[in-house]
Amino acid sequence: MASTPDSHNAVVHDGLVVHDLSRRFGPRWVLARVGFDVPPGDALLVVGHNGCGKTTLLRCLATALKIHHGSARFGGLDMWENRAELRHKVALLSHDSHLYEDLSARQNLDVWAKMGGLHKDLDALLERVGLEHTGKRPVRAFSAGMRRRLALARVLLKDPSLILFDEPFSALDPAGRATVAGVLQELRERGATILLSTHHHEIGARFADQAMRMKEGRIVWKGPSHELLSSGGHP
Amino acid sequence: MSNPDLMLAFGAGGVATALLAAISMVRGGLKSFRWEAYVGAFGLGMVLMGQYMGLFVAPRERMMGEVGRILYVHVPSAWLTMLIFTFTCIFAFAFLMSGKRIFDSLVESSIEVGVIMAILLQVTGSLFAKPTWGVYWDWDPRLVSTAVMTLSFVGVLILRSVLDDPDRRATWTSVGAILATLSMLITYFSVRLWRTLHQMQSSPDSVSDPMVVILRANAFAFLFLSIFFIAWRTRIAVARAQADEAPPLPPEVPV
Amino acid sequence: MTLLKQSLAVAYKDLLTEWRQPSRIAGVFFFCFALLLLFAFAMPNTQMLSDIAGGTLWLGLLLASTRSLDQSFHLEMENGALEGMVLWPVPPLAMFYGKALANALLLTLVTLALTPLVVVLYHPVWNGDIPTFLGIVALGCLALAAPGTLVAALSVQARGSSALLPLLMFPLVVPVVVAASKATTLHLEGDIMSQVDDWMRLLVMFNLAHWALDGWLFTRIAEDG
Amino acid sequence: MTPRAKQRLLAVVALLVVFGTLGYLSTQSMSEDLVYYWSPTELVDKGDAAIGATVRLGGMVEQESVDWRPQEQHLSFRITDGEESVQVAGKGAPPQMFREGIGVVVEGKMEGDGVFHTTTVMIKHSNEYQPPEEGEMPTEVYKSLQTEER
Repeated sequence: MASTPDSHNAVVHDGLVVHDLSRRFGPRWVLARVGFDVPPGDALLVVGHNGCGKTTLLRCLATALKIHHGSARFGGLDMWENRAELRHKVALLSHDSHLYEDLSARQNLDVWAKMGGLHKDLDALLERVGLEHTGKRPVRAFSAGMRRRLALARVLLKDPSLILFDEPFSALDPAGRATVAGVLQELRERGATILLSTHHHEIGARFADQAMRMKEGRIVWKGPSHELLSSGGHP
Repeated sequence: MSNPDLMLAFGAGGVATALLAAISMVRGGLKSFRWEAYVGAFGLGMVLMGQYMGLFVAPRERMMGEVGRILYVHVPSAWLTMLIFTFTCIFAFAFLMSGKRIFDSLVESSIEVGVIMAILLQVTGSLFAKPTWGVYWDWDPRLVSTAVMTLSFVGVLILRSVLDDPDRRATWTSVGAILATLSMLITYFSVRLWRTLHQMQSSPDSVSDPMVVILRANAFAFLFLSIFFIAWRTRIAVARAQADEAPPLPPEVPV
Repeated sequence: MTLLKQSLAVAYKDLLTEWRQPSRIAGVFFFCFALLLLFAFAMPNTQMLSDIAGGTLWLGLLLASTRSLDQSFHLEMENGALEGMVLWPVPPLAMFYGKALANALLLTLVTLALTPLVVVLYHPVWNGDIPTFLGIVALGCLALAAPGTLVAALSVQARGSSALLPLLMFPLVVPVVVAASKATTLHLEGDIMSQVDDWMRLLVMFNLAHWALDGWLFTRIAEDG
Repeated sequence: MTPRAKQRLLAVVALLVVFGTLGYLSTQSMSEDLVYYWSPTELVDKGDAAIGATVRLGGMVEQESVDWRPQEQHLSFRITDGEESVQVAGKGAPPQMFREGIGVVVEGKMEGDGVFHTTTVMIKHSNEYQPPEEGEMPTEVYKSLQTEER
């Protein structure tokens, strides 16, 4: 797992292989030479303070941002070159909920399913995230936790094989956290590759065996996640 | 300088030189050779001579009197505006198809020079129109489409100025430039339909008319000056783009 | 075929959003209504009102369209849904054609709602027939929607967007305003020289050029990472 | 198809449609067929049916019929095709080349008072002039003005 800069060519698997990935905004490199890999079906926990580049990393891997240097491959495909194809397989759950405020929970799922040409049992999905009783209420009237759950349901529409979770546990009550944790567990069992960035080390470490810590756009530590726990998040 | 054939050969030679130089600029060569300075000096000389001839040598126009001399600024600026914006559109397409940064710089500089030309065109046009037509403005297709064109390209410049990200700025400027060109063309046809017959007849006249020669001299002078300004402005744009470019990546550190 | 389906899905989404929050489109309607009232004060006499009825309808609609186009993209920006669509992935062409179609439909709706008001307020001569009138309205609204959607997509993502949209859009749609007003006025007065056909042909051509080119241009804006 | 090839194809298709449209528009707005106008005879034949509708009327400006009052910005003249003639009234200055005996096309409405009220006076090249060249240049316009004065 802990690949040295020289050994990246040796990593051959169909999971996520990131090598020397860098991204700048204007003249500032917010990600510099990030390299790691996640075998298919594995999960990786990313921790770090706000502004350390976690979100940018996830957005690069979600093909929302162009990679300025280095590469990221998933399933053997270059993420930026083959973005049209990979976007079907990759899902990002971010601060932006990607929801329409005027539509109800079910309508949101419905329009996203239609736009993607996806067929899913929407009621079952709503039930899975505990939103089956919201009826016709528009998302505008939802609490932050309800929005997060609906955003999660939206991501589940797609059956992604790589999921990027950006702070999925923030702004949630314990019940909400349990729902998200349950979905995470389910996705892992289904064989999805997961990248999870969170401040909640304890919950995150339950799903991911491996972890890495970022600081100022770089990886400063990589190792098994239990080391992260035993050191109180600061190995 | 009174022989039109000589003028033409002169002009064609200048255009060919400028084109060759522009191609070499796009290909990244001749970095240190400031060829546009020579084109500019040449243009400056020609414009001084051309305007002198227009103001003092050319016969006084009978109907419009001395006012008619504005023609030697107005007509060349009209030709050059069209030529420059045509090239803007070509550069914009080239950028969208190739993604090469040099084309973005060319789009930027040619829009700026084109807008200046268009403003010159309209100011001289109004000054020309007042004594001849009796009004500063008329709803003629040429006037309306020129105004619309100027507005569209000014809009593109403003759009460009509010964008921070260089990649986005480049793409959007090109998109705007193509839209502006299209709008200018369709506007011309629609206003023509609106005022179909508003044009005046021409009569076959001798080409050796001294006015034609002076007009041509001025047109080439404007052309060379425009090439100079665009090339110069492009150099500035390229230098700015390089300054915006990424600093070197920080070195690797072992984890 | 999937492109068509996805475009329709995007259009459906936009129309559903408007349906769920009808106050927005009503706002556009009343904005236009207020403009029609104000235009009347600028006219020296009432005879003139009936002469310019067709023109004011389109001018009011043009001004109102900047509001509805702006809104249609603000909804996408609220929770980053525009990026969500790109990553979903909804092809940029489907995004453009879907949104443009929805915008055209909404504009047509506003125009049809305004027409009776124009008739009541401006007393235009009405010698035209309804199908031709509807044809002019549909062509004009489609022609406003295509470049309008593209320009709204540009302006909403830039700083100072509220001023940018009209600045970029108005020069683009000068031919639409000329052709649609001319066609409407001539048709209402009774087009005994059949000049309306030429204006409608111009609208068709404008639509063809913009619906073809703007889709491609939109893919270029949506593709920058 | 690779995304790049798809992009290129899309651009080519879009450009073809645009060029086709512009080409068509240019031939359309240049062609003479499109310039519909009625002669005074045709307008008079229509009688009351023509009243209130915007039409284009073409013909020669009748000799000694022009009355231009600059203070009131009022222009009136008669248009004739040799058989019938129609009284025309307009506001604003006539075009520079306007004179008696020249071909004009006016756009406007026949009112109930039997006067054609125009908003637009356009000079039409009559037969004694050659038609303009395609892509007529301002220079030539200038020259023609000059020749006329001689």
